[in-house]
Order: sequence, then structure tokens, then C-alpha cells
Amino acid sequence: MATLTMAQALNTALRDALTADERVLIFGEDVGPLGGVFRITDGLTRDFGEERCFDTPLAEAGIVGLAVGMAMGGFRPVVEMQFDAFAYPAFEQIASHVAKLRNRTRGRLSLPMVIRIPYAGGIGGVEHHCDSSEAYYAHTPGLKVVTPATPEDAYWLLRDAIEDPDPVVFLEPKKLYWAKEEVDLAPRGAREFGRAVVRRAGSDATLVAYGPSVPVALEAAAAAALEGRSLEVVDLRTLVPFDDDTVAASVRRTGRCVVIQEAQGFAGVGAEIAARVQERCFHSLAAPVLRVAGFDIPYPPPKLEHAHLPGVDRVLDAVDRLQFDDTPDVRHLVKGAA
Amino acid sequence: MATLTMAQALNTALRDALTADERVLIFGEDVGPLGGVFRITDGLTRDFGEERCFDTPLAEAGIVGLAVGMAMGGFRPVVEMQFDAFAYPAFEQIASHVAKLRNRTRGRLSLPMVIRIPYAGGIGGVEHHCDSSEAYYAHTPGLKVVTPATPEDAYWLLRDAIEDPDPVVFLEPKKLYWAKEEVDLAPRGAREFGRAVVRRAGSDATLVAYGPSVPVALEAAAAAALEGRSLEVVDLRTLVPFDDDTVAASVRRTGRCVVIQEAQGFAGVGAEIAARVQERCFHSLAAPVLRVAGFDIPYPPPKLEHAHLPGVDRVLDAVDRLQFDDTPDVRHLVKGAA
Amino acid sequence: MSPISATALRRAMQSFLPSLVPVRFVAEDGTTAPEPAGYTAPDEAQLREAYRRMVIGRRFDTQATALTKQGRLAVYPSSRGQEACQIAGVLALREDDWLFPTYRDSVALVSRGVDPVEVLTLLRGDWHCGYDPVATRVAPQCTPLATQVLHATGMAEAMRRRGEDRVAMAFIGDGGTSEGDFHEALNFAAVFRAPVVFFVQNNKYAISVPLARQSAAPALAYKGVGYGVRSEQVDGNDLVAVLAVLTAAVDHARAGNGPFLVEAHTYRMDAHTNADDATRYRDAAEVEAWRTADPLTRLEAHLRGRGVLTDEDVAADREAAEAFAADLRARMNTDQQVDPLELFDHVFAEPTPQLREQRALLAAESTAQEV
Amino acid sequence: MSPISATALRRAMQSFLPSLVPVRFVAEDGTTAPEPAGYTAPDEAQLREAYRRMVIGRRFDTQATALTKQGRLAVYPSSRGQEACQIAGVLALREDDWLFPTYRDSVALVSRGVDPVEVLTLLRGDWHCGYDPVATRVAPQCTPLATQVLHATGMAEAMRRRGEDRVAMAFIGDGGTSEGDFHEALNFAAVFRAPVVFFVQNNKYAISVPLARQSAAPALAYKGVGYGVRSEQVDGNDLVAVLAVLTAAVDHARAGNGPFLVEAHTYRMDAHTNADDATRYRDAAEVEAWRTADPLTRLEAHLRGRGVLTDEDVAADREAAEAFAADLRARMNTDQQVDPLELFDHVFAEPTPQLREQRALLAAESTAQEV
Ligand SMILES: Cc1ncc(C[n+]2csc(CCOP(=O)(O)OP(=O)(O)O)c2C)c(N)n1
Ligand SMILES: Cc1ncc(C[n+]2csc(CCOP(=O)(O)OP(=O)(O)O)c2C)c(N)n1
Ligand SMILES: [Mg+2]
Ligand SMILES: [Mg+2]
Repeated sequence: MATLTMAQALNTALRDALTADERVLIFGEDVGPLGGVFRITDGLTRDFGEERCFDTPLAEAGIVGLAVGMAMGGFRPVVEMQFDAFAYPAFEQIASHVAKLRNRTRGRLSLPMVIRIPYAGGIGGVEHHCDSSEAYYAHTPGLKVVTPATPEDAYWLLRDAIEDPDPVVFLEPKKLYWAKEEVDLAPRGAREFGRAVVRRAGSDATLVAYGPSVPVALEAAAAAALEGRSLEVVDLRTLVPFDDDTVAASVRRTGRCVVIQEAQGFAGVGAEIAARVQERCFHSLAAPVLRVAGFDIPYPPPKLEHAHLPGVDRVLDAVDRLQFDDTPDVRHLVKGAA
Repeated sequence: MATLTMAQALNTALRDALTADERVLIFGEDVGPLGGVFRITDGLTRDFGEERCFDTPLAEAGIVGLAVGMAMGGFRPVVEMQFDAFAYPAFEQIASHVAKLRNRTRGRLSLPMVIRIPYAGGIGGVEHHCDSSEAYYAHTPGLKVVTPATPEDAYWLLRDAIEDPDPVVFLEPKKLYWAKEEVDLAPRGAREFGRAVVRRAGSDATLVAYGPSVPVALEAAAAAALEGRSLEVVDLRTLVPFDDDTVAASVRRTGRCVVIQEAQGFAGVGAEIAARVQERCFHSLAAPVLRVAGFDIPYPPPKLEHAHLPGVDRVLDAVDRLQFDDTPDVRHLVKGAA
Repeated sequence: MSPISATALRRAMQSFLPSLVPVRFVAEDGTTAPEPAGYTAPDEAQLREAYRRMVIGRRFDTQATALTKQGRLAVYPSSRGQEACQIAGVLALREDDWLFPTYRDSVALVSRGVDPVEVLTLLRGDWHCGYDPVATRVAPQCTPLATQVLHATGMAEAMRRRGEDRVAMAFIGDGGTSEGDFHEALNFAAVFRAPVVFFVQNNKYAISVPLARQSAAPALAYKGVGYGVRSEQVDGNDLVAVLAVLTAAVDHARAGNGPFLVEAHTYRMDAHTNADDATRYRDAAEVEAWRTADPLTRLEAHLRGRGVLTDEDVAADREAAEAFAADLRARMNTDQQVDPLELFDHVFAEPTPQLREQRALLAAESTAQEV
Repeated sequence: MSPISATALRRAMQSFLPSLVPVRFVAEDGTTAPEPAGYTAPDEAQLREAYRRMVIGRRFDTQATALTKQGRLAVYPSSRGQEACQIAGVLALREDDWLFPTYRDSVALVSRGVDPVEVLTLLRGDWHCGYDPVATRVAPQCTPLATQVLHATGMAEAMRRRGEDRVAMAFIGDGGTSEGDFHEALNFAAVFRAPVVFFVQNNKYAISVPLARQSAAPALAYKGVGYGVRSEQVDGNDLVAVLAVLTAAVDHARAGNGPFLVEAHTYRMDAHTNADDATRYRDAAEVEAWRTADPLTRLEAHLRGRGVLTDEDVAADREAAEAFAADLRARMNTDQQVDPLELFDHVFAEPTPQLREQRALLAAESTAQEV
């Protein structure tokens, strides 16, 4: 057991993966001597050598395309995109090759590679540095999409992602890099890659969250408890595969559901969750599945993050709208409320 | 009035736009003398000259980036991406600039440009030629996203898109290029860019569809009518802006809803529609909003398109599951049905 | 603060620049051209073998085009006119080297020994590339332009890092060189000194777009110097020259000297694919002019002139090619069985719960239909 | 089938290649270097003006860095050491030409006359670029690397098509040249003969990545020949040289001769931004060595040597710079008012119904909080 920040947990996971498997390679922009702009690869070049962790020229399609070729050639590349929006130049490589190569070769070639992307906001970043881009990847068949919410999960999910035979987009919530926790690194029995986890048990409603929104959900549940409302919090951990069982079991028990995501709401992962939940739990639902999401605007600047990000108040407002008092909520039905 | 295929209607719209506004320019790969691989720009270089319609080097980020600069410089570029998956190299330009420039300049610069993309399947194309990529764009704040389902809509929506002060991603359902219709090109009063249309009235359930799925929905409604079931068909026409009013009004009347999309289902536009409909119409719904979507697999080859694409049977199956008989459907609740 | 001397710079710069005119060994009429400096002509046995393969390649190509007319292929991009490039590319490689082809390089694949039915699998309407990339060391034929050039670089870098003396060769068209991925690949390869050969078949068109609209460079081979990549341009319809230059390029890479860029000037004799109408954008006269530069007749004339090829040899090769085509025809005339349920099997190593559900839905539908 | 002669090719090729060593007019100690061929030195009035702007630029830069320490700026990427490049870039342009800067080019913007508070608006925590791009003919400072180079090409092409004699200049760093967009922009510009100048400030690092890991080219300027773009390399710390070369480049573009690529060899004296720790990846000795090449002291020594600059001039310029900084400091010390509701106003010309709803939600929340 050790107390680690998420950044340290990720660094440790990379170290342990480099030690465990000589086919693992780490590369990207500034991941070498600098250790990455978030220091996730700190010390790896020093300790494992240039051969295992190295800087590349500045070109994201190039980095991902190189990783595809190296994975075809027997390595297990773990590449870093410096920030969410700076993965976009690699979008064609990701959508047309990373996601499809196994299928295009009838399983003869697999691509065991991980694309690490620091994502989402809450750190006062300037424009283009805080996009929540998970939906682009989750919507693309052939990619696994993972996002941890705690240091311990960060460690194990990254180890699992690197060991996975398929490509994984590994989304690291920037604002949680410095969150600390006691982490258990002792090898576990059955890993549960693909399983959500109930972070807090409750009976009145289910909050479904992932990555940066999990602490918000937990805080909201704590606040709601003071008001005598018992909220269950589900942390998805992997968006693809999606753990329908855990989510549906919870909602069937509570009968109410709020989905939380930082990303702009329209056609995001939260929409998928809401759609699935009502498809599967319709007759258990006492109220519509509500979403608390970022607005459909470009990510705002440091001074206005608070207005944009789903916070505790907005989550509690949504919970209030879950019609505990049997009066249907008509707010959404009123056109052009402005 | 003239009988036109959708391809001809689009060609006519481009011609009329070139004539109406000298700032309109058309460029892309093979749009010049060849007239585009689908002949949408047929004859434009001949009739309007190289200055108005021209070929570019083969680079999609380049084409979109050039269009951004030309739009900043006073032109109204209409660019063609040759196929859906070949727009991906331009993803960074689209997500980080096309979608954001107005906002980044506090409205001082607008980008009146249109990105035309032949999309979706049903034409027996080989790999990478049949992606349904609408969700990537619809999820990106700052883009309008349009997809016509009929030749007349194709004409007017494209004219509207070109006249719009904001960037529009204009998705052309490839398989409908050769669909014919009488088209009324007489200038209309109020255009209704952003409004959905009820293509067929019905009372038992609402089918929400767009682009290539609209004819499927109409066929399904016709088939259902033979069985005595009255289905309403809503054609969205624009995904962004989204016409909540038309959709919600219909579902509130019918109490049941099936959403149809060709794209892989997970976190697609259909998820958004399902999420919105249950948010807004929960107390009118007699059954969950169901989705009929493509599978979460890379688009299949010609021989297997039929298995993948939402067809009439699959839509009617979904309608059957809308619990007209008051027995809740548990099929989706059974785990790992295979 | 400029540590390198002008002389050193000049030498470096010149070592990267291509010859001013394309390297050529054989004139269009088959006679030997003035020997170009710095390259060694392939030996006669190699040329004899190259001829045999070109005859088969040409016949394969004609057959594939015919199959599109019979509805047995969805689409076929012809290699006609580019056989010298494609066969030389394959001959320059060792068996354990990797090839990264485009959709246009079917003749290269056939020449590499990939079963032609497998080569045409995808174009026939199946959902995968047909052959086993690992067994053949041939990547799936690539459609998203220029993307494969990065994969080749990654593969080359993987082999270099393992200390293997293997090389990767990426094929690409003139149009493809305009994509950002081409640039990024050259740059990565140069910085890592990856053993990769970039082989541009400049066939003068990207679908309808002529070279002059694609690039204003004196030649595409001049791109190399901007990355510190050694470059050459070659007459792409002269098999002797292409093979000589590609062999030098592969040797250069294999010896640990880093990447090499070769531009072959050639011409696409047919339309872009069977679905294309080339008369919309180019003159019959232009096509006619290139007929006199046909790579197959040129090599034939050359080898006959050197006494390496007899009438009997030619007849035997043609007969072998006919047999090859007949076999292909027969095997393509059977209806292909494709199982829709397999669509779910290779998205991931293990299907997700979501894919299992969707598979079950499709299976249930099929059962319902059978009933 | 090769219509161009070797001589013509050689001439074309050489017309694109840069000088073997960077163009320089002034030695590091300020004395006049041997006059380089082909370029005209700027006149003394221009140089005097350039000096004045460099003094202000340097002071602005120091002030901006100080503001990050006081929490008045979120982040600031310093221009220190690159003032000769940035000021020459601006001086080479006419007022009606367009400038496409990166995040590092704040000194250029200030020199162009953009209000420094507006220049720093975004870095201060606002959601837009601060200044009016149309009024200033300065595009928003661009962060996604190399993307702006295409916009500059598009703008140049727009001006060319309207028959205007205006030019666009795109700034980019050495690291940015590795991105595909850089390549695509050079190629588009060359094919269309767009009047755009690509100006690479090669400051030897991309954050922590040194040039040798970025490119294996003899110099980045060699990329031009691969596109048919005229190119030059210049000592980026010699204002006289940068201004001479950029003026020639702008004239070339304005005259309708197409794009021009200029690489300036310079050095980033400070860390990447205030948030970066440059000691992790470079030696103090290296930084020290570059101090002797400081562009400001070099120009000062040069102008003093020519008698163009007196002690009084220097004092006056410094005083003006201090006043400039004091004014900036004062104006940056007020708290910025940003209205969250405006976030919805410029996503589209007219907000969608969805945005109106979301705006109403936020407005209702604010009202609720106020109560
Ligand atoms: C990224 C991308 N954009 C567009 C296309 C459509 N496309 C297929 S082939 C082709 C022309 C390619 O020309 P070239 O590279 O010269 O190769 P050739 O076909 O002449 O062999 C185009 C535009 C594509 N396949 N990929
Ligand atoms: C597409 C993209 N990838 C990564 C980044 C992150 N990033 C910001 S600055 C920088 C280094 C740029 O180096 P260079 O182009 O040499 O410019 P300099 O900062 O030295 O002026 C990086 C990697 C980015 N802004 N955009
Ligand atoms: Mg070509
Ligand atoms: Mg730099």
C-alpha cells in the first residue's frame, strides 16, 4: 500500500508495464527527458533508457501511425497525446486503422496499443486544452475506451489496457492527476476490465458518472445524504465495453437515474447511457433519466469553467427534478424558456 | 417543377448558388473537369470557370484549412470531401477551427462555409467508403449538421447551408443520390432551416429518421399500415439545430417512438434523440424509446450490407416491441442472449 | 551559432538530392541507354524472372478488369502500365521484408506470391483483406491515402529496434504524396533512421487531377532533402532502372543508412478504376503517346536484343500467364460464402457484451427468416 | 516522356534552394558581416524604428512574464531572444497584409500595434482572442500547431483571387514544421501560387524536444524545393538580415511569384512557458552561449557603430518602453469582468433552440444564487 496521486499511479503503472514486458514501448511528444508536460512519464527514459521511452517529432498522426506499424511489428506501444484536442490530427489513423485493423485482417493482426490522452477540464487551461473527447472514440467501433476516476483504478486500468490485445484509448482526467489515495498494487486475482463499480450505495436514485465526474457525483451524494436523500453512485471506468449489468441493476433498484458528464451534452456518451437505461429499465423508472452535461459550446476559459462544468448544485437540481413528489416536471416542455 | 435525382438537385443548388453570389467557390478533389466522383459538381468548371470551381491537391486537412482562410478572407467556400472516411484527416481543422472561429473571435469573424460529405452506405462500397460520421460532427459545438432525404430538401437545404453565416457540415446520403422526385425550385417565403418535417402522419407510434433512413421509415410505415398500425414518420433534416418541438409534439401524440439511424448505435445521434425524447415526453410514453441502428462494427462489405443496415423488418420488429399489448418486453433485460 | 560548415552542408544537401533526370538504363525502343552513374544493372537471371512476372502481372490485370464486367468484382484499380514499378518493388525485397501496398498494387501482391483470389477478396465483396499479412509480410492493401506510409515506417522501426536487418517498403501514388501523413512518415523515418523505402509511383494522375495540380515541385523526389532522406527519380517504365534503383535503396536501408525515397515516373494506362471515365479529363493522344513507353514491350525488346529472351521463352511465359488467368477465372466464378455472424468476431479479440447481444439479434433474425 | 530538360530542371531546382549558410548582415559583435548576395539591407530609418520596437517588445515580454507570477496571466510563452524575428516579420508587412501568428508571437502583435491588453486577453482567462482580427489583420494567436499555416494560405489565395496585391505571413515554430498541415500548406500555396510567406522561427526546441529529434534535414529551409517553393535561411538574431530576407520574400509573393519559405535560426532564451522547467532538458551552458547572440544588443551595437543610435536615443527608447510597461501593468491589475451568459452568444450567429435553453438554465442558476 502506498499513497499516490493519480499521476504517480499512472507513472508506476508504466514502470511496472515496462518491467513486465519488454515489448512495451512509450513514446510521444516530450515524454522523454522532460517526463511529459504532466510528468506521467517522469524518469522513465532515465530508468529504462531511450530504447524504451523516447521523444518523437511533433506530429500526432505520425505518432499513432508509427505505433500502428510497431504494433504490427510485435511491440506494444503506449503513446501519449499531449492534450485532448491535440489528438485530433491523429483522428484518421485512429478511426480508419487503429479501430479496424483486427477486423480488416480477420483477426490475423491485432493491435495491442494504448493511446493515452489527458482530457477534460477543471485545471484552468487555455483554449484547445480541455476538450472532453470521449464520445468521438466511444462511437468508433473497434476501440476500447477507458477513463479512471481514482489513483488505484488508474493504476490497474492502465496495466489492463496495456495487456489488452486490442487498442485502448485511455483518457486521463487532468483535474484528478493530483488527487491522492492509498493504492493497493498487490497483484489481484481476476481483474475486471470492463466492469463498472458502485462507489457509494444508495436507494433513492442512481448517479452514473465516469472519469472527472465521479468526484462530483460522490460530493453530490454526500450533500444529498444531509438532506436525507440516498444516492447511489456508479463509476463506469470503461465506456467501451459498457457495463450494462451494473448500471441497470442499480437503476432497477433505485428507479431514478441522473447521468453526469463534463463533455458537451449533444450526442455524447451520456446520451447513450440515458438511452440504454430507459430501454432496459423503462418499467422501473419513476422519472425520465436526466442528464447533467457540459453545455453545447466550445470549452470555456479558466474564468468561466465553473459556469460550464457539471457541479454539485447542478447535479442536485437534477435530482430534485426526478419527481419524488409525483408532480411531473414541465420545465423542459416549455419552449424557449429564455 | 422538374423531375430531378438528388444528385441533380444538389448540382442545381450549387449552380444557383454560384450564380446568386459571386463569393461562392467550390473546390476539392476531382470536383473540377471530372465533376466529382458522384458528379455532383458536373459541368460547374465548364460553365463557371476554373475561378469558381476547381480541383485542389489531395489533402483534406489542406482543403478545409484553405477554406477557413478563404472564408476569413471574404469568400463562401463549399468544399467536397470525397467520401465520409476521407474527411477524417480534416478532423482537427473541423473541430478546432471551423467549429470555433466565431466564438474565438467573439463573433468578429464568421465562417460561412459548407463541407459537403457523401456519407453512409447502401451502395456496395468497399471499406472506408460507407461510414456514417454524423455523430462526430453533431457532437462538436459550433457546427450545423444537415442531411437531406429527398431531392427537394437536398436543393433547399444546400442553398440554405450556403447562405448560412455559420459553417455547415452537409451530409449527402449516397444511396439516395439517384432517388428521383418532382422538385419545386421556385423561391419560397420563409425557409425553415432547422425544422423537421412530418413525412407521414400517424397515430400509433413515431418513427424518427434522417437522411438515408427516411425512406426505410416510410416503407416501414407503409408496411405497418397494411397490418393496421398507423406510424408517423418524422424526417429531422437538420441534426444541429435539432427540432425538439416537432419530435416531441409527435411523440406526445403517439406515445411511442422508434429512432432509426444507419450509423453504429453506441453514442450516436440516435442515442441523443432517444435521450431527449424520454426527457421531454416521459409521461406520454407507453414504452421505452427504442433504437434501430447499425451494429457497433466497422461498416461491412457489399455482400453483408443487408445484415447491418436498419431495414424495414428490423424497424417493424422494434415497433412490435413497443408494448402495444401491455406485456413488458424483457428481451433486452436478458443478459448475453447468445 | 551555426556549428556546421558550408562545405559539410553542401555535401549533406547534395547527398540527399535526386539525379536531375530520371535514372534510365533502357531506352524506349529497348536499346541500352547510356549507363547511369552510381547504380548497378540487375543480372540477366533477375531480368529474365522479372519479365516472366510482368507477363503474368499484365495478364492478371486484364483478367481482373474483365471480372468487374462480369460482376465478380465490386471494383478494380488497374496496374496496367505500372508493372515495371510493381514487379521491381517486389524483386528488390527479400522474403522476410515487409511490403505496404495501396489499392492499386495488386500486381505487386500477385508477384509476391499472394494467392490472386486472396488478393481480390476485398474487391470481391468480403470484409477483410483476404491474405494473411503475417505469413506474406504484406500489409492489407490500403485505401486511406498515405496512411500506410506511417505503418511501414513503424514496422521498419520495429525491425530496426530488434536488430533485424529487414526492410519495409511503402508504395504510394503521386496524389498520396500531398497528404500530411506522407510528410510525417518521411520525417519520422529520417529522425529514427528507420530502414524504410518510400516508393512513389508517379502515374501522373490522382483520379482526374493531373500532376501539375498536385505539385509544383521540379520532381516529387525533391521532397527528400527537406527531411534529410536520400532520394532518387527513375524512369518507371524501365524495369531495369527501377530494379537497379530500388535494389540500391533497399541495400541502403538494410545497411542501416536510414530511409530512401524513390520516385518512378510512369503512367496509368487505364482509367482510375473500372468505374471511372478517364476521357473526361485526359486526351486520347496523351494515352497513345505513353503506349510507346510500355514497360513490358520495352523489357521484352531489351531482353531479346541481349539474346536473353527467345520466341519460345515468350510463348512459354504467355502460356503460363494464360493458365494463371484461367485458374483465377474459374475460382472467381464460384459464389463466395460470407457468414454475416462473423462480422462480430474480429472487432475485438473477445466480443464485448454489446457485440454479443447484437450478434444474437442478427442470429435470431436469420433463424426467423429460415422458418 | 520527360518533357523538361536537365538544364531547365537544374535551374528550377536551384532557384528553390536556400543559401548554404544562413544569410547574415551583422556579426554577433555588431560589426558588419560580409554582404550576402541577393539581398538589400534595410535603410537606416527602418533599422532605427526596428530598434525602438525591439526595446518595447523586450520590455513587454518581461512584463508579461512578471504578470504570470502575479497571477494576472494564466500562462505566457515568452518571445525573449526571438525579437529580431518577430519585429522583422511585422516590419516586412504592409498594414493591409495579414499576419497569422502562433501563441509565441505576442511581441509581433504588440509591434503590429495591437493593444497589449487585447493581446493578453486569452492568456488572462477570457474566452476569445481579445482583438479584432479584421481591423488588425491579425488572425487569433493559434495553438493547434501548424493549422494556421493553412489559414494563411487560404487568406493569401483569397486576396490573390480578388486581384489584390496583399500578402499573408504565417509564423510557425521548428516543431510545428513536423505537422502534416505545414506540408499541405506549402503544397497548396505552391500549386496555387498564393502570395504567402511561411516564416519558421527555428528556436531549436519544441518544448523539450531538440531540433535533432525533430528533423534530420540539413536545414528546415530545404523543405521548399520539394514543393517548388523558393526558400531561404537566415540568422534569426540578426534583425538586419531577417528584415532584408523577409522583405524580399514579401516582395516576391506580392509580385505574384508565389509563396516563399524563410527559416530563421534563433533561440528561445526562456523556458517554453512560465509553467515549464527548461533545466530538465537543456544545459545552462547552451543558454549562456546564446546570450552572446542576443538580437537586441547586437542591433544596438550595430546601430551605434554606424552612428545611427546615440546614448540619448537608447535612453529615450528605454523610457518609452518603461512607460509602455507601466501602462500595461496598471491595466492588467484590474479584475476582468467576464459574463458567463456571453458564452452562448457566439457559438453561432443565432443561438440554436438548444443553446437558448442552456443559456436560460444558467441564467436561472445565477438568479437563484443571487437570491
Ligand atoms: C484520405 C483519402 N482521400 C481521398 C481518397 C479517395 N481516392 C482514392 S484514390 C484517389 C487518387 C489517388 O491518386 P494517387 O495517389 O496518385 O494514386 P493512383 O490512384 O494514381 O495510383 C483518391 C482521391 C482516399 N482513398 N483517401
Ligand atoms: C497539434 C498540437 N500538438 C501539440 C501541441 C502542444 N504544444 C504546444 S507548443 C508545443 C511545442 C511547439 O514547438 P515549436 O513549433 O518549435 O514552437 P515554439 O514553442 O518553440 O515556439 C507543443 C508540443 C499543440 N499546441 N498542438
Ligand atoms: Mg497517381
Ligand atoms: Mg521551437
